Amino acid sequence: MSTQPFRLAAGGLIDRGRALDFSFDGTSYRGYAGDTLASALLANGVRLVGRSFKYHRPRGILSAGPEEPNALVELRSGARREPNTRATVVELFAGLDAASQNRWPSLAFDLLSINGLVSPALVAGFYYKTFMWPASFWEKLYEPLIRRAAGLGRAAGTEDPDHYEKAFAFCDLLVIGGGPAGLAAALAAGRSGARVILCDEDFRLGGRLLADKREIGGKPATEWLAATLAELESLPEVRIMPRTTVFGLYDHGIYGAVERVADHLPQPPAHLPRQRSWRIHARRAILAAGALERPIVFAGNDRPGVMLAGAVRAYVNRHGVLPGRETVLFTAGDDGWTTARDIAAVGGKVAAIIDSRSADPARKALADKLGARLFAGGAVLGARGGRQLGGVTIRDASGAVSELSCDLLAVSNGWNPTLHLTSHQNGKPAWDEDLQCFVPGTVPAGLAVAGSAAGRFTLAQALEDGARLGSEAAAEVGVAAKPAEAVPVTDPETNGLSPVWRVTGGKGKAFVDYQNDVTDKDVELAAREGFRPVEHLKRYTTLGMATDQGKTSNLAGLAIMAEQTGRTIPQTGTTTFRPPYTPVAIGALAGHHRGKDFRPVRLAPTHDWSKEQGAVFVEAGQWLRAQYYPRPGESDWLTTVNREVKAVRAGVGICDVSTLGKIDIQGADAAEFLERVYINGWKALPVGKARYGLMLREDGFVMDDGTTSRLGDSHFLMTTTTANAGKVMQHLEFCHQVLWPELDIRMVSVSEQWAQVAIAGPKARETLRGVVDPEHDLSNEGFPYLAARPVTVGGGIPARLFRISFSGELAYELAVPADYGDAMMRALMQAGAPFGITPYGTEALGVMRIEKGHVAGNELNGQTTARDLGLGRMMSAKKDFVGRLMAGRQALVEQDRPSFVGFKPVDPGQRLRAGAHFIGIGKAAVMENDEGYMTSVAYSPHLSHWMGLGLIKGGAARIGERVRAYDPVRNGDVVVEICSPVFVDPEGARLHG
Amino acid sequence: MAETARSWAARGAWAGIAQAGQLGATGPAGVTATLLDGFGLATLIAAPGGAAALSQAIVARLGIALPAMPKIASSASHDVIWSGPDQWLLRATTREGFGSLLEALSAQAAVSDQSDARAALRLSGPRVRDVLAKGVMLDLHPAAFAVGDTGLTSIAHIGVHLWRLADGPDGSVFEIMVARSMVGSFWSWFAASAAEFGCRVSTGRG
Amino acid sequence: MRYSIFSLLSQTLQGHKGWTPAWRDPAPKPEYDVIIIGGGGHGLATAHYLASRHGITNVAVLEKGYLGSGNVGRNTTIIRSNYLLPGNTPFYELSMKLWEGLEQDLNYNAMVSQRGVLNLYHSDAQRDAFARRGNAMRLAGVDSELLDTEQVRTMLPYLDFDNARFPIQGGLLQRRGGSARHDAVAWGFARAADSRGVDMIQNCEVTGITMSGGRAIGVETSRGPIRAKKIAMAVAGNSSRVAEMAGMRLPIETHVLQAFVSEGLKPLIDCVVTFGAGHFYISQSDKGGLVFGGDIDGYNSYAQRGNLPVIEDVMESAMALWPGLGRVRMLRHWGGVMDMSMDGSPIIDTTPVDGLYLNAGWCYGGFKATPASGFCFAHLIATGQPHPVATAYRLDRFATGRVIDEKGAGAQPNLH
Amino acid sequence: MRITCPHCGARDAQEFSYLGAADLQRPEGMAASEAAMATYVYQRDNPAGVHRELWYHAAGCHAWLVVTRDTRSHEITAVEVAKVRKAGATA
Repeated sequence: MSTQPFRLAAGGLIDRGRALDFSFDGTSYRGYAGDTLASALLANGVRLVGRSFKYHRPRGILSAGPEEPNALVELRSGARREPNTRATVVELFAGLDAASQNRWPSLAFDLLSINGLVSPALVAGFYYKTFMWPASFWEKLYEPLIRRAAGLGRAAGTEDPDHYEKAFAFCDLLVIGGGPAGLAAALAAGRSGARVILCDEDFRLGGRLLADKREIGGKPATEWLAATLAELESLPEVRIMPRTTVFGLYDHGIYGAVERVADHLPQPPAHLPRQRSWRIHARRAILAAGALERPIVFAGNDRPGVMLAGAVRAYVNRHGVLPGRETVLFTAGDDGWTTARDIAAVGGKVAAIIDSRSADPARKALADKLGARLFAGGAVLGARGGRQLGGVTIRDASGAVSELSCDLLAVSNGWNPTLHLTSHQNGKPAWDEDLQCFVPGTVPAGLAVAGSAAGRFTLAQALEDGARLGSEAAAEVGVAAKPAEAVPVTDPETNGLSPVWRVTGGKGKAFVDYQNDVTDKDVELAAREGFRPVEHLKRYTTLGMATDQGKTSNLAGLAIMAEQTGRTIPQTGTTTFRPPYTPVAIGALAGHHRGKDFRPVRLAPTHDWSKEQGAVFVEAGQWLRAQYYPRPGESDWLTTVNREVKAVRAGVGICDVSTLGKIDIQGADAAEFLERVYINGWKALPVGKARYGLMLREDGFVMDDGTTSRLGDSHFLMTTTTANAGKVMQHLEFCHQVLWPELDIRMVSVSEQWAQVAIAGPKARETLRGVVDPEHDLSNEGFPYLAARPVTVGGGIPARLFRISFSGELAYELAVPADYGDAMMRALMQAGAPFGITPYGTEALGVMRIEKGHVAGNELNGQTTARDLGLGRMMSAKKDFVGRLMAGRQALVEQDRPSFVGFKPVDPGQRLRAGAHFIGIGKAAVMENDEGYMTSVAYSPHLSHWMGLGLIKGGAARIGERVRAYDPVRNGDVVVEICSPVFVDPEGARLHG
Repeated sequence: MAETARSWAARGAWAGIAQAGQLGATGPAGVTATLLDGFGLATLIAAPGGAAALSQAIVARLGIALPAMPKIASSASHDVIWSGPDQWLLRATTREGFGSLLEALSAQAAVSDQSDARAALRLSGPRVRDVLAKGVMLDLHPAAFAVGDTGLTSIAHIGVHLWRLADGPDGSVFEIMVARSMVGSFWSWFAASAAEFGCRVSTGRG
Repeated sequence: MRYSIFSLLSQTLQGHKGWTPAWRDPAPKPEYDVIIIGGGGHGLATAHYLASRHGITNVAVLEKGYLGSGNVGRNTTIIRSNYLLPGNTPFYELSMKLWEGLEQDLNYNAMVSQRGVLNLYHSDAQRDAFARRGNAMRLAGVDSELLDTEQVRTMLPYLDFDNARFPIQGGLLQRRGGSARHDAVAWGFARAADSRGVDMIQNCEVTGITMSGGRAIGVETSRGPIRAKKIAMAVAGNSSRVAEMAGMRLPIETHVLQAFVSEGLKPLIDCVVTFGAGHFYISQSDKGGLVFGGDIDGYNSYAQRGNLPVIEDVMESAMALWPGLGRVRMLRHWGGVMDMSMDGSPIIDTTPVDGLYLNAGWCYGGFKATPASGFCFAHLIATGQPHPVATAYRLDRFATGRVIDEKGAGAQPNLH
Repeated sequence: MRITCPHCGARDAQEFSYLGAADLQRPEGMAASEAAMATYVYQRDNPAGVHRELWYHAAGCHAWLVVTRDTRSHEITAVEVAKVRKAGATA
């Protein structure tokens, strides 16, 4: 265990009483509670943390926040491995295990760093210009090599063992960022009673107050921070959410946020998710996300040890780590000097200060006081060193070049407002010439921007903005706002800045985008080749496209392009940002919905009974339906299905049909309504009878079919297919509410109320007789085909009985209230036992409907017309109905449209498959000879061969003709004979039995 | 609907899905869930222009008026719950006499029995809103969703109908109704969401 | 200048100082033979093929923003020709063949990568529907293979086979499908067209279509009026807006489609996979980012951005397909606006307005069509006749009923 | 997006399903022409700007709504109940 050589003896917001052991690349280290992985690595003197994307250059830690482009690691291991994790935002925990990435075999010795040697050729867009010859080499050789080299970390790939949640929140005011501006805003609004949510991505609230030594009201700012947090926590309508990143702004005041519930723990405790994604509905929001510091482009600016000055300050003041023995400061403004002052305050050595601005006596005096050499008007030309910064080459105001040795170079070039969320709704930031940065331009309705995020960089401005905007937001949402109290900032603030976008004249690569290895030369090349619009620049060079989304690079890239093309920065373009603000785990946004919980499953009231019977279930849209009921000794599903079919045709079987959509349609105009939505007639249907109905979409193609029964003069019960139940309901509501609101129609789905079972087979009536109460006449005369009437069962339980048949057998459907579904199945099994009653599933159901030539989902595929399906004659010519006119269009009535017939193999031993296409015998298997396709097939135990339904040009006129059923994707090519689609009992004798 | 003794055993929507006991975290339960069963439920839809007459009929029979807004109105034995324009759910705590009530009302409304169509759950406890926030896309803050408010919405891709009843001994009380066929998936969401706070599950009559 | 390994090495020795602009930046001339409205993939491809195949070079491409700023720069880069209907399959297969020779044709590496496109199926009915499509592809001379569960497992062992709500039963694979580098496609066509004299005019927004006697004779633009003998629209996403300038309504709605990319990762997935039980597809780019997407948001929008419900739906499907993606982070998401036609298929046709040609209705499938769209549109503009593989893409097909509805969803764009 | 259902209040757009342009008039009756019906079924204004469109509150009260929304900004300026609108019009 190392001794944390760079840890200061005292100070910092860390808990030195809680040491945390962790490992990086297999070496063990120790840090403290309150550390980030980055601060703990720096405390231990670890400088080299990663390798860059393209050139595999050694990289260290640049920042102390979410903008980090360099220090990306693989965190955790095994199934919990998280690639590309920014060490600067990882909260240290005991046992943390991290590894460097994008290097082989090791971080210190990375073979792909030879890319650096050929790097002169690997300029922006080089791959567009080469790898074209010979053509076959691209995919065989070049691309695999590129792919292997590209990418950063390694994803686990295997199932994520943690779980995730979603949550929804509502508030008057969402405050994004818990720094001084955000805290002041939350306090102002919270005190007035508004419902406030305050989110901060950090695990500790305070923002820059944690990193800077400031005074508020004559006392250390940390005291104000503590008091403010305590008050906020006491307010019942204020919710403070640390470790929560607001990542995106969506329409109408909806914000996406992700809460890292357990990422600071080795693994989530029982009953807690790893992360939770929030959809926050905010009437108002204040963006107080602060600002991100800007690096300077100069040769070697990526050496480990080159660090943002504000980050150095954060490590010193917040984490008690001084990440260098000998510091050089390169600054373009006053802010950098604060870093020098803070280093000196903890006893660190500031060897030199290079201030790009011209000489100034006050600065000279301050440098003297700090014991630092001052190079006013100077610049850092280059940084040297490999895995660790060794020194810098500087140019003074006179142009003289000299060398300084140092192990830490703090760079200060001003800050960019963290305005990302303001551009998520297509808002464009505006250039502020005075501040030399982009500030929020068009800001979405309901959002205000406070403090540094608005380009108001001083602490006084942050506190003032927060208090004012917090009060205003409270007033806007109608809460009696209390006037915000003025909180004086009592230490002096200066904000002078004259930014330096790049320093030319150094040796070696000068990086604009660290993570994607985009250099200033790449930007120049883009300019030379005409990729001058900012989007071309980004896309051609990949500037800003890495995991940091260009947080530290976009502006410098724009500035260099501006310089190259003789334009100003705003003329060159703006920096806009797409959501998310920082990358978001896919699992968090999926929440609970994965595996079996991906989508809800619907179970019939008879499900448990079917399970008890040994059913195999199949996904049928949202439902799980019994597919077949295997019995011991049955070798395959076909054996089982054959048995079930035979049992039905020989005796009786039962099959759950509860899943069909059932819509109660009442009202004086119910019959008229059905006339308009179905192609066939309904007004003449007597009460107590059912009828098959077919409905079209308005474009003339078939939408759905089903049996609808008239329960009363103005009361119908419509059934829909299982798959289309929801769609049909919506369609009917459209027809009623939008097209014909004048009709008295009252509709509601009753699908869930009824358990419904088909009882089919010659013994169906006898079976039913044992279940339906005796006073109901079930004789053929008393309850004829298509009768549909209420009955009672089980001694007075209200039920509905329909004499309808999908199987072609004597058959009924019996519906009982769902609570009795289970009992119904048991009662039927008992009543049918003497006849060998057999439960059957959707497979046997399918076999029997194919044997009878009934159309189902495979035929009702949205591409077929009523005529195609042989149902054209159902279309009434006497009334208007949905789809009537469009069904009459030229192309829908052409004679050679494929239409519905049956098919049987000429060699009865051959198997048919749905999806095969029909080709004339002796014709070439080409598209021009395609005559149609097989829609459904099944093995008929009745016929002892396979049979098929399908659509073929010429249809019924070709019965008796032979064609090929061509199925090359399954190596099938079977000669079939076109036949009637009704394979069993074409006269319908069994139906009426 | 059942009014006389039957030879068939009824099996409620929760059967095989959930049972009494403790879910998730141990210790004092943050949420209390009661699985409701045995209630009568029906959809009533008024004829065009007939809502007032229907409401009068309900007042006459049950002493409660049909809410014109998304609200629930309750008597000791019945609730009427807004479920769409000119549409309500009528709930009775017991199915005794429910069939004849529906028959009587069918002159004023399109009546569809839904007694077996829904599973219902009553929720209370100090963390009840935190659990619901994991699925409900409505603002359930006491000021935004008052006692007697109801909403049709969805949870975890499952359509639900929920409302807030008068506060009980452990604070706010909500009831949720969900389609019977989806109650298994609903319970999977609920159990996962309530586990953080611990949930005591019991059974009761609606 | 010709691009090759030799030019690259030679420029490397000169510090890359000798590269010249990929295209000129000309001012618009007062008149052209052909004006193409829209400097996206299809417009640029049309320009290239007009110049290279038909010798028509007095052409201007008018782009309101920067070249490639439309959907060619916003899509998920997938190329495939796995279509069902005879109106579509040969067209997309022509496109695939053009992709296969694109780099040599353009002297630009668009990084066409035939890694395979695999559509997963999750039920018997879906299998049979895929078989129908796979067989139709074979009949049209397109490669297709129907895989079973075990074959899919061998290819993609980390998918959720064992705990899935909708278990994977197999897939339809087109090995020749894959992806291409989207921006490079636009740039390659632009550079090739420019080299033959086509004027690519950026920041030039068309604000009106000048009519004379029922004929379109020119356009008004933000850079002044320009006359032309023929005016060709290739502005998918905005087709209705431009058509309105000529007094036309189209069978099109504009919808937003979102797309996503993850952080860069080491190679993880070697083909394009589509989930058959939800709206989701995924592949991995040469740079290592997982590129994925799902369904359209489902409402008319020109806003080029979408909302959380679809984002969450995509992530749920991602996790349902591949639970190992849980800790992979989504880096960026964005939206593009598309012409959603009433049958889900495109339009390449003349219009009731003489001299005005229409290329529109690409739904979310425009990228893969880019070469063939340009090829066939150029053919139509140059010859006045539809190209043989694009004869079905008529504007009057909605009136005649000759719709090309791959999904059978009917006249509702947000269901296609 | 949030849509304020006149019945149910402000809800996530996720609760609704979308159909498209709201002001198309279906040619009714036996006298309607095929051409007029084809126009109704297929042709759209598709404006970039204010759009009146139909949304169905599928997860809520099952009402069809006419929402006035700007297709460039997604801003919603009005929501009406379709049934009431039509009933109020001169039929």
